[in-house]
Amino acid sequence: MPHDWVKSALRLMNAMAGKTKKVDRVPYFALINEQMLCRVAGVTVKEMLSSPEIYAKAVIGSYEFLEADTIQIPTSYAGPGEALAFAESNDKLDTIRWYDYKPLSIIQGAVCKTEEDIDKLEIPDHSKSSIWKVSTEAANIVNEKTKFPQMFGLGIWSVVQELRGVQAFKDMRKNPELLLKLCEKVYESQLDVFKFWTEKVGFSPMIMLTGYSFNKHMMSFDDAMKFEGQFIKRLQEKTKVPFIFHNCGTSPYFMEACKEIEFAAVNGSHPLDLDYWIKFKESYPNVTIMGANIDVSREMLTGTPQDVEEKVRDNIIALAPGGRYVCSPVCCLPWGVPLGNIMAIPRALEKYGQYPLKIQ
Amino acid sequence: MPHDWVKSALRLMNAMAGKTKKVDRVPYFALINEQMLCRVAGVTVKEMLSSPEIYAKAVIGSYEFLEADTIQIPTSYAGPGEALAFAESNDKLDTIRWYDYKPLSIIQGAVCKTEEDIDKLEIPDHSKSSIWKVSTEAANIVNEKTKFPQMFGLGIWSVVQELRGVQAFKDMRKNPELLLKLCEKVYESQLDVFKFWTEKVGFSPMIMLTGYSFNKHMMSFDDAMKFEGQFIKRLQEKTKVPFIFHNCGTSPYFMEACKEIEFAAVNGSHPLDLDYWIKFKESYPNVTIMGANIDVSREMLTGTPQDVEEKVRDNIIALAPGGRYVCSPVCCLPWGVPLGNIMAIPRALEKYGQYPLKIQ
Amino acid sequence: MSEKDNLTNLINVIVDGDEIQASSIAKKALDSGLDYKAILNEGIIKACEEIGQLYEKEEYFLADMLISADALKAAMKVLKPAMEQASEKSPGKILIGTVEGDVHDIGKSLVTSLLQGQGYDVIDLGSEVPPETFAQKALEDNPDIIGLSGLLTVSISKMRETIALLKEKRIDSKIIIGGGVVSKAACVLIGADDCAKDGWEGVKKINRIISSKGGGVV
Amino acid sequence: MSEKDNLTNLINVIVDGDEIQASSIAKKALDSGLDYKAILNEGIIKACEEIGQLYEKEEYFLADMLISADALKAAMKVLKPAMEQASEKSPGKILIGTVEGDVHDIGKSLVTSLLQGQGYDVIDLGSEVPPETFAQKALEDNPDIIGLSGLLTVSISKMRETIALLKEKRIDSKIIIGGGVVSKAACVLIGADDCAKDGWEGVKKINRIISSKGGGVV
Repeated sequence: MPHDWVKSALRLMNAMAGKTKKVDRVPYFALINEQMLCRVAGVTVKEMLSSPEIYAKAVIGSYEFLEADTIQIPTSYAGPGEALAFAESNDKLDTIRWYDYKPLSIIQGAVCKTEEDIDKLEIPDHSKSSIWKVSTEAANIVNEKTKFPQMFGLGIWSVVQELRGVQAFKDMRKNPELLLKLCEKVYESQLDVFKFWTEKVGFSPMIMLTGYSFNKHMMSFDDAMKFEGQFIKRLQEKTKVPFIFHNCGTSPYFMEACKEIEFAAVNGSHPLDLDYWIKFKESYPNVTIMGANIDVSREMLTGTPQDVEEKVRDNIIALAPGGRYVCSPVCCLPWGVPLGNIMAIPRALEKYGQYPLKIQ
Repeated sequence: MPHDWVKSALRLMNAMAGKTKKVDRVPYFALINEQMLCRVAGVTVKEMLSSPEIYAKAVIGSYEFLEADTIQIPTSYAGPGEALAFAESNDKLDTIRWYDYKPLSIIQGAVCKTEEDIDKLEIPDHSKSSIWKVSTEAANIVNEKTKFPQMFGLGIWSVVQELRGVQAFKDMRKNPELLLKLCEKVYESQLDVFKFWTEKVGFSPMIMLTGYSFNKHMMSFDDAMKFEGQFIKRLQEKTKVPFIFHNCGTSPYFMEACKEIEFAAVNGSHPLDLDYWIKFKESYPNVTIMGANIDVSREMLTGTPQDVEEKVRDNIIALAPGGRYVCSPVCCLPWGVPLGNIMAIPRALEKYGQYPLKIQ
Repeated sequence: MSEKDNLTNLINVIVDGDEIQASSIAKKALDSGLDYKAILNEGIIKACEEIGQLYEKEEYFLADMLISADALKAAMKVLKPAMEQASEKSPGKILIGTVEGDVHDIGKSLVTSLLQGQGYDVIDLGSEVPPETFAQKALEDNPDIIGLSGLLTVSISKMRETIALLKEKRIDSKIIIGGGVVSKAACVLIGADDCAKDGWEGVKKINRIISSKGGGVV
Repeated sequence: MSEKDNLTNLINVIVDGDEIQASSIAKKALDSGLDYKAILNEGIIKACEEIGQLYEKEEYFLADMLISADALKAAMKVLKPAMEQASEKSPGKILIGTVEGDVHDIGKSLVTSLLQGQGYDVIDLGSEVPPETFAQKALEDNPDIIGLSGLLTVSISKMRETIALLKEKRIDSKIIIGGGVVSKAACVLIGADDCAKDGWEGVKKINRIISSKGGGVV
């Protein structure tokens, strides 16, 4: 049976709007990165990124195989891909690492080692960036074949950390102005790549924002607001689309961030138990929870399909009433997680996630 | 629903005996190698081979996920693993190549470069071979957990070619006695590893014999008989179990071989079309056909799930009447083949493969 | 200034992350005839404890700890010659690195700095370290503890592979894995002795393991 | 012996795979004043064609072809100095190798020997050749044809990756993939110009491509 992407899009939209009467079951948001595409489509990362057609085919095949209700290409996110674009446009190709079956990445801190590197850092010309070329072309193919609107992703701290590495944290205390200068350049570049994406692929109905600094293990909430939050607000003013706030750190500032910045949804969970999310739902009834506590490095990694099924059921009982809950394992589905456990998620959604909910 | 391995074993056994009244549907024989285990279980080859528990878990999880009716560990075959054991016991560890997500192998021809290498070649002590230790222990765990009898695999030419490389073919004309000496040593080692396996894991109900020399692109049929066939006959006398004859070459000598050697089944197909197999079934009605013409490097690699489904249906129509047909893609399921196409096989078997057959 | 004042000062400047002052006050303390052991135990180690307490009270964050760790290292550098003269052994030898296929090293940097700042002998293999390198270095240096760091979820696989190789080579150093991705369940699964979700937890656990082995921070 | 007898003899010993005789008869023919072009076209190339015919009639198999190819190469070696003196160009330049992650090289060995035996300039990169090496060598040597060989089904992936890189670098050599695993469908999928299921088919197709380019066996 071919996958009905229009149905998936409506399921997601209505669930996020809390219109459970119009939703047949809890939607499934899968954050699939290059590794999972490699596993399902059987291609190498280089193969995928060598051709928009191969890339798009791998993406469509994988999302349909995994029975997800969302589809996006992993590099439609200005995180590591942006760091690569910076490396490309600043003649630091030697900082890039390729792997057969893992996302490519750059050596942390190698692009902006010195103060001078930051001063001289060029904003990438995204129309010349090889990674953005293949990403936008692949997204266009996915768009055309599925009619599922292609979502774009932004993030400030993710890129800052890739470019400046551990030094970024020291700058925070020793030279905050320098660090803010880097943040500002990353912000500019994010706006530019968003513009480029919009021109090439079309309007992104939502933006997935990876607020990686919003995590207690990274920094204080005040610092997160200073070095990322203020830029998020500016991004929102410029892009004017709803933001999904993503963080898969171990102690994310979800509640705190939602007080300061308006988000349509939060996506994250790593170590947070259901009580946190129940409280979150009470505090922010209009913010959709995507993910809750199905943890890729715990039950999905070490448990059985039955364990995963139970976890999905518990999440549904706690969070699905009234809608505004989207099931999603957190974070990306990595090597080590057996496919049997991954496929247990759509199975469990069919079993327990039908609206009106039978289990509560 | 947990996989019923006893049901699978009976399905296979009865189909191979032609007792279709006792078979619910065409059985599915999947030849899964390390790559596929990596994809489904999400582990690296080194990880798997570092622990019998991890290995067995990956094997069981993968075969159950793929809904196969057979289960065996890929290194329960004295092919490349035997070449490794030779490399180990002859202090040629530097000829071994490890890959993250591919079977490990040795550089062809590097172990027996010279005539002296052949003279001095030591038969491995299989109780000391690391690959055979982990393989037998993992097979034992699989045996215990599934109760599915663990099948062993043998082959002469496969090992000869790994050890001697391209030179083996030149020996055939220039120094056949030397080549036969090597074949004899490989034969001895095959018997020894079979004995070791039987002691550790138990009786193998059938043997998968990879007669790689029985392929027109490799050599003449007479040469195949001389350098592999005569040893196969001797292996049969010693092991006294039914043999499945495996060959995934482009022009295999299936008909010719079955005239000379008794096989319970043939497993192969690469480029052969259905007419060849229909004729084979007429000529050898008691020899089970495993595989026919579902080709991993054609429709499975480049087609859609629908293409695969049609191929399975065509195979069933042509070969399943009267039983003695086991569905199997040929050969190992590699990278490049999307999981969606692989999973189309069990789907199609449920749809078209029910006995009594509805499509004919 | 009294001995005690000197050490209180040392603690303060380390906690404040003032490298230059930390070095100069430690030097002054040594010159004033204070025993290096007193400076170490009553100054440096106390400072490290205080940094940790501030982190746990959420008054200090990664940025602050990294800077304090630099000051810690600066003070320790001053003590090193005196310690070596007295043939003082380091409290323990730690081999640390980010596993193959992972380039992230912020957590590892913190752990390395804090351990070095406490006088540990730390061999930092950097990032993208293959299993074979861990095994080879472990055989050469016989560390008390091997720390495997990784941020990416893919790294769990590589940690498991690395640990399997270490065990195959009969390396009996304690193995501790660290990074946002690790969980107790993953730790058990891959055969590590312990795990730490962040750098400070890693440092605490390493101190604990070394103490229980009879060594430990002097 | 007549000129014709000499050449017939040469063909016979090459087909029989007698390296020593092939070398000595070729030398005798040259010494007797026969033009190298005649020896090449009426002897060596004819012998190669006969080997191929025998293979196609299933009288010859891989073993026989490998040995004949060695004799072919031995005769060619004798002609080389004369050809170089006459500034005779090789019919074509071929870059060949087994792709990364694949150690199999029997098919590739046959192709290399048969091509060298026909006077081609063959750069054999060996087995386990990474995409980057193919690209780099192709840029350096500007071959007419690049041959990617592989036995394992996994190699399709690596062939596709290699071809993508060659195209990215705007290398316009014809690309031919070879090995038991390749099919016309796979060939189209990965963007190769042609494919060959065995060594002899590879040699034939290479000859055909070179002829159509106006070069070809002299």
